[in-house]
Amino acid sequence: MVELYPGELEVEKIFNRWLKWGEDKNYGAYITFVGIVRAEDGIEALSFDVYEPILKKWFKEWEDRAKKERCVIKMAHSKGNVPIHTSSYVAAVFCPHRKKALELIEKFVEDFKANAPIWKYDVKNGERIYAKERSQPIEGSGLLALDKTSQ
Amino acid sequence: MVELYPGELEVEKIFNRWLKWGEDKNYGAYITFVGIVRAEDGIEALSFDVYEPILKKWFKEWEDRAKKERCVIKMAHSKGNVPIHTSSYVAAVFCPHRKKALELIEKFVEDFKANAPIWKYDVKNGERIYAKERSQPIEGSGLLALDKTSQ
Amino acid sequence: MVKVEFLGPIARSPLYLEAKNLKEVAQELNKDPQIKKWLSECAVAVNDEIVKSLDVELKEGDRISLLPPVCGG
Amino acid sequence: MVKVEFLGPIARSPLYLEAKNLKEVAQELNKDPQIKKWLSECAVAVNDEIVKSLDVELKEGDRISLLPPVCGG
Repeated sequence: MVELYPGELEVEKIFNRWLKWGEDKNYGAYITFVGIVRAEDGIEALSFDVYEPILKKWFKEWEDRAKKERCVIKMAHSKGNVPIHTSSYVAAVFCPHRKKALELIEKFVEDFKANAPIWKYDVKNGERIYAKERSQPIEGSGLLALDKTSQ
Repeated sequence: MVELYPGELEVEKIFNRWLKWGEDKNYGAYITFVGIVRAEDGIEALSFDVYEPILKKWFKEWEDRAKKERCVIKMAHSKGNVPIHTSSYVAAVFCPHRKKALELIEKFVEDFKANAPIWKYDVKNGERIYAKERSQPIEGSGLLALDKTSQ
Repeated sequence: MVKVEFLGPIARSPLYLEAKNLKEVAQELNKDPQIKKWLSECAVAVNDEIVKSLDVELKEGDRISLLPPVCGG
Repeated sequence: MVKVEFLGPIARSPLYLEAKNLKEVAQELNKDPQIKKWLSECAVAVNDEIVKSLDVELKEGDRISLLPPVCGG
């Protein structure tokens, strides 16, 4: 399940809850990735829009993929404003063994960046500015552009 | 610094302490790897011997390597017996950005497995049995074997 | 009638169009310069499924979503 | 006199030898079948530095450690 929260994440609580969840399930490796908002370019926060229906489908595919490897994937993400030096994203994998866990967390986080329907904005003086230059077109983008040569 | 503890690790405390340590240092990614003792082959625990002087030198090299990438590495490990379903190992990286963090945690954990001077034993009926078949010779092993062809 | 939704930073209210397939939607959207400039970078979903071909027949009430470049985390 | 230590699962007390270099230590250790069987899999440290060549001169009080296959985590 994708966990979505307004504002910054309570990383400790999420980490501990997931750790406890995995405790008796005989996983040998538990990896967490925490994304923290960096102070850059004078921003006071980042802000996020999330499109939940497609996010949930995208995540379900990853859950199924993980299950085939006898692994489990979890993620939590913020909606709205997240101040600098706080966290907007936690992803986790549980696997029987380390190699698969290391492989899975990397692939998952990279695909998350490329394809999860979440939009990022810099917040400066209370204004939200779309972080276009740091954003990636989702795989298959451009379908409706008929006049492709002029783009 | 390498943190060594007798028995199983208090993973939550370690995770939270490191999280707090990193809070104002403007890292964008914090990854932790937790190694949990699996119930396998009827063991009741694993047990570990650690040779600290060489472990510390090995870790210092990784600290220096991380520093060149503007990252920080941390690790905690158990000495002695660690019951099944509890944790014996936590490793962490802090990096400005995710890609370097994902790369570093994988390389670090793999090199840890291959070269950190720690020996693992299965504990069955209170007896310690060296986990030889799961162990790896450290890089450069065999130096003192003069009669190499017969090995 | 189908509904076209613009997600994330594309500051547009939904459009309602008569269209039998995605190609007709494309033709319609290309007429609006403010929308057109996003199209080369947008992924497309029909009823919340990302589609990768224009050969998609539409029926009454279908919902088309445009997803501009993403950056979660 | 140099000291040879056996780490981890090699259940042996330290040995004290007269040796001017690592080759002489190797020759000495190869004489003991119980030690010899570990040698092909052991890394070697001199004063807690892993060494990768037998061309290491030793001096009075040096400490040689044998590190059998490892498995942390």
